[in-house]
Amino acid sequence: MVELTVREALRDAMAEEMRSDADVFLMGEEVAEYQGAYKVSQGLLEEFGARRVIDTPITEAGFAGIGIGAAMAGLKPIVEFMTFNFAMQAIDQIVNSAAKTNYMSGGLVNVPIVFRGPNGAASRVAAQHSQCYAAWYAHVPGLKVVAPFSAADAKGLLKAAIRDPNPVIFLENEILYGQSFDVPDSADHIVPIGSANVVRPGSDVTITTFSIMVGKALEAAEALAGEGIDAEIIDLRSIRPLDTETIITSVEKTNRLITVEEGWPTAGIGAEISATVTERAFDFLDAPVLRVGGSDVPLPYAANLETLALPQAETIADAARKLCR
Amino acid sequence: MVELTVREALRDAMAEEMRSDADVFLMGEEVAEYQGAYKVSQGLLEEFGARRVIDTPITEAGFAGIGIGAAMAGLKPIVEFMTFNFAMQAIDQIVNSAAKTNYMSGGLVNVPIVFRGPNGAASRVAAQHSQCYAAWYAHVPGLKVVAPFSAADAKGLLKAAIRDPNPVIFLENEILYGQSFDVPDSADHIVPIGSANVVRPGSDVTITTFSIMVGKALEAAEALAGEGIDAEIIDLRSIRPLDTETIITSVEKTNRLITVEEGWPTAGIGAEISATVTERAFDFLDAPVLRVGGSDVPLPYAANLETLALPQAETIADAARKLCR
Amino acid sequence: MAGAKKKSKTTKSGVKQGGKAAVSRETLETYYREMLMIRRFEEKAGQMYGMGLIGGFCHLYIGQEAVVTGLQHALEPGDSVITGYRCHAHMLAAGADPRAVMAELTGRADGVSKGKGGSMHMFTPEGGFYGGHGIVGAQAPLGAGFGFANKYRANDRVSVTYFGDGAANQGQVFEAFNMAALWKLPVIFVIENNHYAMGTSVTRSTAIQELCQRGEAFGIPGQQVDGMDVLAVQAASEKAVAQCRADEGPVLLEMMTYRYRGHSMSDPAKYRTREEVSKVRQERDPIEHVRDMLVAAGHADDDSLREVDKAVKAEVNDAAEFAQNNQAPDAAELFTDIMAEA
Amino acid sequence: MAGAKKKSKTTKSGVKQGGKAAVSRETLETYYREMLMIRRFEEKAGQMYGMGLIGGFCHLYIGQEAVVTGLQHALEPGDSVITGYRCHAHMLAAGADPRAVMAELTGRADGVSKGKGGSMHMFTPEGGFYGGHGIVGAQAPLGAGFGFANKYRANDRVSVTYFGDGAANQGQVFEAFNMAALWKLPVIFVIENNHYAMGTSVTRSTAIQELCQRGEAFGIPGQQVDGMDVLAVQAASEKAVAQCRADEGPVLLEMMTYRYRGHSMSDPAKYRTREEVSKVRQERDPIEHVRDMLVAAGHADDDSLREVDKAVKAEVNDAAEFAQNNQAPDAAELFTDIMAEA
Ligand SMILES: Cc1ncc(C[n+]2csc(CCOP(=O)(O)OP(=O)(O)O)c2C)c(N)n1
Ligand SMILES: Cc1ncc(C[n+]2csc(CCOP(=O)(O)OP(=O)(O)O)c2C)c(N)n1
Ligand SMILES: [Mg+2]
Ligand SMILES: [Mg+2]
Repeated sequence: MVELTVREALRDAMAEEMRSDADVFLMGEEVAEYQGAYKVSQGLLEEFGARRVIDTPITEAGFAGIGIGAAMAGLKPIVEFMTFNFAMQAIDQIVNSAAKTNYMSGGLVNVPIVFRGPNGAASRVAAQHSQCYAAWYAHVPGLKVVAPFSAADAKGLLKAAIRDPNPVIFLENEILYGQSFDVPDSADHIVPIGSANVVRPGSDVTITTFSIMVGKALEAAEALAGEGIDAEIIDLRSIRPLDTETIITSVEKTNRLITVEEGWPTAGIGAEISATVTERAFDFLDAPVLRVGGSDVPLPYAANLETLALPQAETIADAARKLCR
Repeated sequence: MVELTVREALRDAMAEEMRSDADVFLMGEEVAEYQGAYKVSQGLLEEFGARRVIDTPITEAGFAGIGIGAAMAGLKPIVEFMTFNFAMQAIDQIVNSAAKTNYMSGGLVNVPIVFRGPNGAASRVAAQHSQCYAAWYAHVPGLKVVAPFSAADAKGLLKAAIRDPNPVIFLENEILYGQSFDVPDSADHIVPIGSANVVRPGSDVTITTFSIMVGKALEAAEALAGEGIDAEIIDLRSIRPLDTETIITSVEKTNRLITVEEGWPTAGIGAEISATVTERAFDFLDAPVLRVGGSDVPLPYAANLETLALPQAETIADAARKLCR
Repeated sequence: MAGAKKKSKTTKSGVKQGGKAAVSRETLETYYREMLMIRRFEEKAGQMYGMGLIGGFCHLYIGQEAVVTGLQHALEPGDSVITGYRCHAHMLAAGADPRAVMAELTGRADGVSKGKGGSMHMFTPEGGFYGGHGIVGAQAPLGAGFGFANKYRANDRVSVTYFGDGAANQGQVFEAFNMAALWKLPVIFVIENNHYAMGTSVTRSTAIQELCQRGEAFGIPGQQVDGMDVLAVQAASEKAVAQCRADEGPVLLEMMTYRYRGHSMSDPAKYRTREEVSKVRQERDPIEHVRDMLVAAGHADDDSLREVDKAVKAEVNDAAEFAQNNQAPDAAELFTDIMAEA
Repeated sequence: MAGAKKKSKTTKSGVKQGGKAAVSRETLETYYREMLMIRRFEEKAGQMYGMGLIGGFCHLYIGQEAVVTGLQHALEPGDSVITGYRCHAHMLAAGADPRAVMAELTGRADGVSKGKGGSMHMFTPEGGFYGGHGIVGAQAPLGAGFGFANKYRANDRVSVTYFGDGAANQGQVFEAFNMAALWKLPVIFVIENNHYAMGTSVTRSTAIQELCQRGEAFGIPGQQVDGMDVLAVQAASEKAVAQCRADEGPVLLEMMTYRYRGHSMSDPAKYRTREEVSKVRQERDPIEHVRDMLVAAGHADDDSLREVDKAVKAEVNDAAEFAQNNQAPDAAELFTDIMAEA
């Protein structure tokens, strides 16, 4: 094990895959000379040169499309969006050109590409820079969607994503970039897409969550433990495909479920999990599934309103208290 | 009452609002001289002239943005997308510029605009032309989202949408355009956004649905009635805000719920409704909520596969049989 | 073009360019047969649509045959081609089996896309053709991406990226232009200017109708070419291909052409007069043009041409026969090909 | 420009254009005060950001003051202005209360957007300013939409639509150009070319750096203007405004300017040398330029200028004071303004 920040883990994942596969390259705004707007690509230009680490103009539809075309031609592009908010400019390419082509071509043309970048709220960057796209992308067949929390998962999942022959949406979190975790010290460390991780076993209530909210859920679990509520925390890691087996196994044990996400609740990931568990483990539920999500508002800038708008450890703990009463 | 096709009802709604409010105009591809790609704007150019019925180049981001700017300036644009698939090109404008501005400006700048056009599958137009966007738009605070089934609702809701001071996503259905319904014969016929409609009362199971699937659900209810299953069909009409009161009242009576939609199931409207009902009426549910949705695949072209991919009356009836066994 | 910084010059060669070099009998015969094949294939597709054997949208290429035929002859194996939904002809030009193309149109198991794509979504990677895309303009960055891949691999392959006059207004086309020029990607952007985007004529979609100039501000030289003259198309394409292979950056060709049929099978085409259409058919038909050359040079007469026509028709009829009788895809296919396997 | 069909000519007037007409003392004094106000305001915002009183992204306008100042003076009530996230100066130029602007930066209840928008999202419809938009390039169609509304209403108001050199590559900008030219919308597109988009210089984002030519292919005449010379800006703007008011269609102005600070507060700006920045500051500073003119003409001396500075500083300090002490928005505000009420 080595201690790495999420930022370093992501960089290492890219560097390792680029070393072992000459078809892998990175493109995006400020990824090369600037070393990444959030310094995720630190050092890559130096190691791999301008042929494989490519600064683009601010034209998301264009360079996403170029990446997809290059992937159709057999390369394995990593396309960084400075944040996923800007990927809305390119979402037609992602959905119509990347996600649907393998199917539409009867399997003749696949699109091995990774779209990555920070997703969701950062710190006080307001409504246009803070949207969580997990639910939108999870909606779309033909995509895989992952959203790691720890550096180990960030690295292992990104390597899996780069090797995947399909388009993968890789949702990072800006606030997590600087957080450190233990990471297996091996270039073979891969986390397969599609498996959730029980990061805290517990018996009273299952909490499913992903990305930065895993940390908040763990905090909540600490507080709850002191009150005699033993929460099991599932880090989904993969949003599509969703590891429903792990979730259902847990609910069969705890009989209670809270879903936590930072994004908007309506037709969100929590809704999906609630509906799935209701369909498949209805008789195991002792109480209604509760959803904790971001407030149903465009994210405000003011510090106090932002804090109120996003789920906090306390919000999660409160939901558990309510459910386990 | 007069009998009108959905196509005519939509046209009449626009014409009436344009007659009574000089700030209302229609823009989009082929809306003027061609009379609409699906002839929805038949006759409008003739009546209102090229100043108010405007053909655009094929540049969705551009003309959606122009519409939004004009709305910020106080006009009341109706922006037609030839289909909502093409609105993905403009979705950043719709979400970031239209939905979020009232909030970001602290209420100083609102955006009274309607985005309308066919949504979902038509007949065998394959994956890139058949996506249902109800779940995506419903996810976003700052938008209203409606999806009428009948001509009466199409007319009443479109008039309400045009008068609404907020951005409204108006999801039509190409196959419904030619279907006829009774429509109140009055320019005052308005259907307020946010209210569902129980189109068939029943006692055994609640079926929530919208748009073209209302017809399929009614068909299914017919079949079920012969088998002693009395289904209550709720036409949601408005997807955001969702009329949860009507849904819950119904579930409290029937104790069973099936959600039906044409779109993909993951994080769909069915998921939202299932989660909401589970949260708020858990104790009234005698069985798990079942979701019926489009298959989780990009829509195929082949006739037999397309039929399999989309919910049919039989699919819905089967779900009800399963649930009411 | 000396370098990307130099302002590129756009030339408008008009109708006569290219068509003057001596062309062999064999070449002319090939063009004739290939263009006729496209036309007859499309006519048959139109009939089958009318009979309900083909569904959804179906965009025919009739009238534009010279463009894809002339261009394809400037290419070599390893070059790639991409276009929009009006793609049957591009498939045939890329060497796809007419049976499999027609079976895709009928949505059957042995269609090129197993019946899942239909008229708008066909691919034949073997022949270097990568679709068949339904979103207007979206193929422009994709095609630039093929150019990117070639540059990345430092081979001398080119990417031909077709789109329409309507698509030429789409923002992402300009984004693709900018990056293609900045990175000197070997891409030939081809505007198939058939004067209409659905019901909107070029004069109604833009104030400046010289679409060949659209790349200038980014450093892409443009050229207007008579797209009804297969020899002019071929000559201009050869030049463009050579420029790309020599690593001199992207080129924009505006092919002036015309579609005889409606935009798709459901378009009554009331936005233009019958006279307009028949004038083009009579005066500029690309197939008649080659036919005339063949006859004038003494390479062909009515009889020999009738033989060609017969052979082409037989092939088309065979494809149609196959496509009608081929079975529907297995129900299980609904859930295959969503994801590629590693 | 005689008509939309005629190819528009782009002029590059360079550094000296416009600055030669006799300018009154009062005008110069006004420019000086207004530009200084912007600079001091931004400096204060930078300090407050450093103190943690302002959060998120904060993009300062320091160095570019002449652009917004010169342009605003060509406008009249009823004209509208829109820009991106670098918008504090545009707010002040539009007459917004510095207290309310600064309180928005600190995210407080009496901020112009009630603290909900922050640095990037400010609006003052009263002053004709409509934001304050965070998505690069998205304001271009929006600004064209204001032009559309004016044309629709057949008034003679103009829409000024600012964006950056980086934004000038965005596809939707060209879509807006095309429709603005096609419909002859009264829009002045203003590229604030400060040579960098974040860390990417114009030379690295496009092969052809004459951004003023970007509208030509659509029929929009362009002009390069010395954006460090408020008089040049004002003169070019007057001309552009007159053209729009006369219903002659859109205009593109490329303002050659420079930002002294990093892209946002978190940018170390390693992509350029200190020397590059200080050379511009020394040789082309827009405020010094007016100051020199005032002194040379005998309209001002060190003392009088010091008075102006003092007054400006007092106003800025007052705003800062207000913004620091203003209360946070009420928690209930989280759920207001999601929807406008009928
Ligand atoms: C983004 C988008 N908008 C609208 C459409 C609907 N549409 C399909 S083809 C077409 C016209 C395109 O015309 P052009 O680019 O000239 O190509 P042509 O059909 O003439 O070959 C339109 C509007 C679409 N498919 N995609
Ligand atoms: C669509 C989009 N992509 C990326 C960003 C991130 N971003 C914000 S400002 C900026 C640079 C813009 O540069 P320019 O247009 O030159 O304006 P300037 O900042 O110099 O005023 C970038 C890349 C964004 N906000 N929107
Ligand atoms: Mg065309
Ligand atoms: Mg800049």
